Amino acid sequence: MISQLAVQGAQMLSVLLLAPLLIGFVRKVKARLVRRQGPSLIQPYRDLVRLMRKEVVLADNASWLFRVTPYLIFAATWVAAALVPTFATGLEFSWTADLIVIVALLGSARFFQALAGMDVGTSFGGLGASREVMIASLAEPAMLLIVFSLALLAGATQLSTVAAFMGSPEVGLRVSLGMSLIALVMVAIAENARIPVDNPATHLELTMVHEAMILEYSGRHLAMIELATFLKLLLYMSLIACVFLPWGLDGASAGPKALAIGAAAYLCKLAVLAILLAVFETAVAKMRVFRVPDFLGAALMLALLGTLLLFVSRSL
Amino acid sequence: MNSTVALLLCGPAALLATAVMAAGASRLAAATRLVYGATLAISAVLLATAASHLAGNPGEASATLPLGLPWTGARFRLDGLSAFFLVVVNLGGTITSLYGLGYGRHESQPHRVLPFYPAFLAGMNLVVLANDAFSFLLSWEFMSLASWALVMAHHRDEANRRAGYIYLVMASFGTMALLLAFGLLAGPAGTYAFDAMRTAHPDRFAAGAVLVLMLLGAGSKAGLVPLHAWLPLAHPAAPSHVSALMSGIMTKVAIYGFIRVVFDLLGEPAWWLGVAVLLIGGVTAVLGILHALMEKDLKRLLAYSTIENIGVIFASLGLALAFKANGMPSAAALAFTAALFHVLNHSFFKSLLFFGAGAVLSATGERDMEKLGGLIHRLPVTSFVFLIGCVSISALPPFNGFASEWLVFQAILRSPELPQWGLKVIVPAVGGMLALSAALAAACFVKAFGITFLGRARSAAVERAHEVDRWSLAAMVVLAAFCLLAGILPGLVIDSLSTVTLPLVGERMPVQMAQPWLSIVPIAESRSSYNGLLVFAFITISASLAAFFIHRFASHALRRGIAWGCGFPDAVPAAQYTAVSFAQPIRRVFGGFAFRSRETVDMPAPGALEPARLKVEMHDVAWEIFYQPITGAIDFATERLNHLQFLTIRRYLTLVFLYLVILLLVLALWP
Amino acid sequence: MNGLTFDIAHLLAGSLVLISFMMLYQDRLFALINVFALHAVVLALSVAWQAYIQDAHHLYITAAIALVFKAIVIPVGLHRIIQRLGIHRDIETAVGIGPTMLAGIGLVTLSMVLMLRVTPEADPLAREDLAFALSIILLGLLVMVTRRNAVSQVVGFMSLENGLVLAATGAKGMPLVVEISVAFSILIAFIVIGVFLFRIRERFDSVDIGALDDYRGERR
Amino acid sequence: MTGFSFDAVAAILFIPAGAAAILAAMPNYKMTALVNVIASLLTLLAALSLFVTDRPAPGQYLLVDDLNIVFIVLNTFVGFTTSVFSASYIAHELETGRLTAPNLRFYHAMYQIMMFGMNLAFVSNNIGLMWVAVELATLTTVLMVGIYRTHEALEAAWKYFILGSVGIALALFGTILVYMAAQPVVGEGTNAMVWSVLIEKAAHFDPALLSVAFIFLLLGYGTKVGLAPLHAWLPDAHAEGPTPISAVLSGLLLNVALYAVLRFKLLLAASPQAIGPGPLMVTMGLTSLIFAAFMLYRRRDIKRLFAYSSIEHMGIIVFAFGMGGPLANFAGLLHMVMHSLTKSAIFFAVGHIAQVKGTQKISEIRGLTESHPGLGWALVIGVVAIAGLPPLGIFMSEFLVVSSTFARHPWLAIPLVFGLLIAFGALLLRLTGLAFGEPRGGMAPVEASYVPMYSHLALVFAAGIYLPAPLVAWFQHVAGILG
Repeated sequence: MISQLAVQGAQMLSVLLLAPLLIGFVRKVKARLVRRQGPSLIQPYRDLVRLMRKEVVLADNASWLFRVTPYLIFAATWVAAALVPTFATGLEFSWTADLIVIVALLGSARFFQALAGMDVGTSFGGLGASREVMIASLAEPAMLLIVFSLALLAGATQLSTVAAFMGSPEVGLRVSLGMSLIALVMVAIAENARIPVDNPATHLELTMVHEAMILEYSGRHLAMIELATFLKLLLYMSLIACVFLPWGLDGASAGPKALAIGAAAYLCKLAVLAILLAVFETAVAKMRVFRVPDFLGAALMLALLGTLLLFVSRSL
Repeated sequence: MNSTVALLLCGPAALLATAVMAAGASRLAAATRLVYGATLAISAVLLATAASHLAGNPGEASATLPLGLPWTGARFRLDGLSAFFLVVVNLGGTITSLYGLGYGRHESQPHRVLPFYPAFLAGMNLVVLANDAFSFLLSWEFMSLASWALVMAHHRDEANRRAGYIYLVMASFGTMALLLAFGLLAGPAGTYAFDAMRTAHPDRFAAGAVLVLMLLGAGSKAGLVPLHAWLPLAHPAAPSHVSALMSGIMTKVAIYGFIRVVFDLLGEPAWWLGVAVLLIGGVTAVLGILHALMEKDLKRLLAYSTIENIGVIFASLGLALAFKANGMPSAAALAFTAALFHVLNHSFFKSLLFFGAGAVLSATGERDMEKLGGLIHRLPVTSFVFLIGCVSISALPPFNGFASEWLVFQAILRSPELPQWGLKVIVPAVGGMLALSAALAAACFVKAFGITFLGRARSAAVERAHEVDRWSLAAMVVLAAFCLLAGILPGLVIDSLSTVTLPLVGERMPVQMAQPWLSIVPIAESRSSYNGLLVFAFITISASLAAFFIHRFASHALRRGIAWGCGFPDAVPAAQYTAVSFAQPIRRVFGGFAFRSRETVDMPAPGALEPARLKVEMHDVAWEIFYQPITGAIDFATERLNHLQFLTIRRYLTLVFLYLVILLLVLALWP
Repeated sequence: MNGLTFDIAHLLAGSLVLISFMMLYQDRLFALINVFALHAVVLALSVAWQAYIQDAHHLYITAAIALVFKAIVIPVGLHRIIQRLGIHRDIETAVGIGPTMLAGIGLVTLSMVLMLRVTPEADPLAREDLAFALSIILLGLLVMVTRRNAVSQVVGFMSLENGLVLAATGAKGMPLVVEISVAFSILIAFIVIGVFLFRIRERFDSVDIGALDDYRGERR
Repeated sequence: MTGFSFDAVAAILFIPAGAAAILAAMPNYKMTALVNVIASLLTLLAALSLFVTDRPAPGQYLLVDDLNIVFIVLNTFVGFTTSVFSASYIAHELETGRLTAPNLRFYHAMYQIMMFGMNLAFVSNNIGLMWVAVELATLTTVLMVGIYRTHEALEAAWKYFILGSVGIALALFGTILVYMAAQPVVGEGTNAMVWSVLIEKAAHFDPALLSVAFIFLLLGYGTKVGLAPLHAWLPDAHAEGPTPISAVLSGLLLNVALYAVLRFKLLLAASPQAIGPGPLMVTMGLTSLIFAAFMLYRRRDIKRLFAYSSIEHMGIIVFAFGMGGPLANFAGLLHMVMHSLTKSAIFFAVGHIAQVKGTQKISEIRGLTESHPGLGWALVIGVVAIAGLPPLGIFMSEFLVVSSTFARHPWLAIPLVFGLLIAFGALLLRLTGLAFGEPRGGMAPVEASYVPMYSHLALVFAAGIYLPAPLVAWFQHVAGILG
């Protein structure tokens, strides 16, 4: 019991600490890929600390909602991230929320972010919010359909069970799984506002989505939101990792050795995924905002196809 | 005659008495307070009775009055289902009356609202209690009639008159469909008592016909696409608290009618009946919420979102039917419980949202979101509870909307065990539709709240606005509390629903309140589980932790300044995103097939001074496909036949003569 | 009954049908009225004959009524009206004579077919009479339908009544009630028609219903 | 001891006849109106006494049985309320000078003669006598329709008269044919016309003759029932006559003709080889229903609108009786009673409306619930009732007709429901215009009393909620008679 709580706590802290590092790593790799030195790995930590120290400049029109939102976003994302098995499955609190809940938690984070974007009443906030909800309205169903197909396969929406099942030998190579993987990756890219859907580095009004929503934020609020976005990326990577690369995962009740192995495996997976992401982002160009629906529509179709295939194949 | 039923029947009687009294005294100053006070008390009593029956013994009690259809009598019956819906109805009634105590004072035409409001409540109560076809239809149509009168309350407005007209015509269309359905169930002998119908099982064809007729009848009242056309017109036309009743409660009464006939009277369904309900439900959900997204009138937006929720409920009812038909009672129980749970939740947050809209309306006199904005500064409490309503209806944890939708998804995940291929293919597709509609709902209510309450004021009306009276606030706060409670303690609701599901689908969901930490586990913990309470706790704890740490260890300095906006000079409020522009990206994506929408931009030549114009053309497809042809046909027929009014006497004689000759010929050729 | 009486009754009834046909192809008002007078006379004869062979003396009254009112009073009255209204040289058939005659023939056959389905047990005389009466009624209606002019419609209507009288008298031992009611209805009919003609005379410049037709219920 | 024995039937007949004679002689119109009311009231009481006094045995001319008591009581009741309404209405007409005192004498005398005719038609046991009575009633109404002497009124009366007298002729021929059919079996003389005798022996009548007879009777009396396509006189007669007469026409005269049709339907039903009356009546009923439903849409005159709705409802009733069977017949009877009460109430309301607004044009009447709440809401209730919405009486009958029909012959229920919906749409459309919106037209208050109107509506409402057991039993018995 105690040990499990400890593991749970360790997990919560570790995701919190790892998230900036992951971002730093991605940025570093991207910089190297274009032959630049790039900022140091721990630059994101520095940024966060700096932002926290700064005072907050609040627009005259900003309401209480605007000031509460950053903490809500952070909390929702953190809770979600804490429930995804990273280096061990079967965490103490994993049963409080299954995959659907995790998706929904991210959804509520987005909900409030969009509202905050509209609160100050500048045109950019609205622009960002409306684009964000458009993207979400396609990404969320796709994500849910992916959840469906996983759940149908593993017979559960409980992440630990799913992970355990995917680790077990009985799951062979399946077309539908491939489809779900591709769809999941596409959704992850969209959700984390990465190229080609959005560009986290841009401040060009016409193209930005996520940045437009948080345009009015500054100081500690901005820090919270940034941290939340870092966590989100980590969350999706660990999700892909624990579902599609479930090796080295073990129950939280297992001994410290197993856990150590799990942690090591986890770090490797993260590194691999981060490198892949960086390579992908440097390889492709950002697409026009109204190409995004097609991109996500494809994801949606893939996910649906995967689910249908499963339904049909299970009956054979 | 059972005492509980007797008590429950006294309620509507008292309500009707109130209505009569109100008709007499409606012009008195104190009338408003008297009437709403009376309805509040009566509904509260009814609520208590029904709730205790639901919580206590799940037994059935019935009573027969020597009224209505002579040789059948007016039969009434109280069982789990009707008790549950009585709770829904009277909870709505109680809180709406509470709201009305304050809101009713702003009413310009009290004598056109007060008499019909209690009658409307009485009608809904009686529908739920009725136990024979005649009293059912009588109460059903009485309910429509009362609500029609309420829609016509502000009759000087042409739009309202049109709304009322379309509403009542559709309502009587629905009644006719129900009438035919009951005709089939009753058989030539005319056994109109539900007890008799229960025992007599119609053949497959008749069962199919009944289901279709019920979809037409109950569906037209509940607002299934394409029978929804009246709903977004009529619901907003009524005074806001009545809109809340119509949207939040009356649609549920329609669902009750559907359940009563299809699950209770019809006996064992065929699986393809479920398919029809599923598909219609899914389509309704998606189209309803898309329409809502395009709306810029706050109350119409809410009305359309009602259509979406009705779609969700029907989809999960269809799922329950399919499971029931395939002898999977546990799965059926899951789907059925999900549907009922959503019924309850929707009655909470939709009433809450309409109350909020009413508050905005009475504070600013505006329903058009394009003229609102920044109300969060003027109406702090209203905006807070409205926000809770938005979060709940957007199915976000830890609020109640999510809990029920989560159950629906869990039910969908049971579908691979279904034997039929049709269902195998359709169910996940419908699941996708529901997921889509859920996401769109979130978008829709970001828009609803963001445009109305956030940003800067778009009209002078907003500056003058100030917080509404305490009665209204109390009603809204109570509902918000319910939304949260039902969200974090779903197990409580699910367990109390077991007495409803057991007799209808022959199984109940496992007991939830026994679960550790009050989490809900529909099938097995290894499979799926959700704990609203803990999620709520985690979020609050971690949020406050973060806030605490930062304010403790980092800066908490704060400076007010003008908005940054990428360095643009402070623009006029008109430069903000409007409701229409907010919906534009989604319209680009879905409008093509949902509304056959087309955008035309005429850009003046460079240097020309006239403004560029963006014209958006959208079609209400359902209206154009189903309604316009009918009206056109009627128009044509009347035009043609009308000539018969203008014949000469000789021609009329010719008609008589020809008719005589024809009849004689028939006779001559008679074998 | 012996053949002769039967034949005479038959002859009279048949000639009534014939005269109805004559009415069909009259297109002058005066001629039409004269033919109707003839119709009435023959009717009177046949009724009288019926009275004789059934020795039902009350039928003589009916015969007298027919003779006096229909053969004399009404034709004269109609002549008056026509002269006063100055519509005596109207050509006023709505449908061509030819088609009308064809229709008439069709109607007579129809009534024959109908009545011959009646079981032969029924009194043959009654059967034949009924067949003729039915055809006279239908022909009367046909006149009303094919004429535009109020007067000729009245005439058509009365020839229809003649058919009724024929039927009634043909029915053996039909109580007096009926004859009286027939006469009474004709009387009422005539009075009211007269009243109306006069009113109409005051209102419009002719009895021609065409003038009435400018108003048809609701003005468009 | 041989004391005075009260003969209700005689009273029903002689009170109106006597009153007519008196009224014809009375100069003062106020008195005449009063006498008219009193006479009608006495007739009503006499009719009610039929329940308590023992019925006379069916004679050669008169008959009282369960079937016609329904009609008699309804007839005298509506006759009474209408006379009350007419008193105030006529007074107003006199003020506005549309009618003169001599007109009124004539009017009231005619009113009583008409009541006499209708009562006679109901109690007559002799098909010849019934025919005479129906025609008497018809001709009196013809004269009353023409009473305003206006262009339109004379038009309507003329049309009514011509079509009516053709109907008369057809009905008479039908009657003769029935006699011819009966004569070989029953023997010559009056007996062959006594209904109660005929119905016993009908099985042996010549079916072919009976069939032809029924066709003529159906058309002859059907003209007065106002079944399409024989209806042409009805809308104009309703629209142009004095409103009390419109009320009586819709509420009563149509029932008289319907009653005649029913009697002969029974006769025909008793003879197996003859054509079934059911299909004919069902067809005519549906035709009238759907035709009238469509005609409702383009009406501009408020009285003509409700006249067409009478055609529609007669269609429903004839349909119900054509369907036959206990449920449908019960529904038919109930519907007939409810329609008489509701429609006359509506015409009372329309009369007041036309007088305060000074027009019958629908387009010129708006927002009645605002300008004249009492009147406006009465109209709303009336139209809601006539459109077949609960909790009013017609809903019950429509409920029974539709559901039982659908259970027995689904394909007949579809057109029925179709017609009902079309009619509903039209009525509600007009109602929305009349009762709601910005008030338009005269604002003067109504000085006449609403009592007749609201008493009818109250009855209709009560019947919609609760039918007393004896009434039900009795209706069921009658429905049984109707087979």
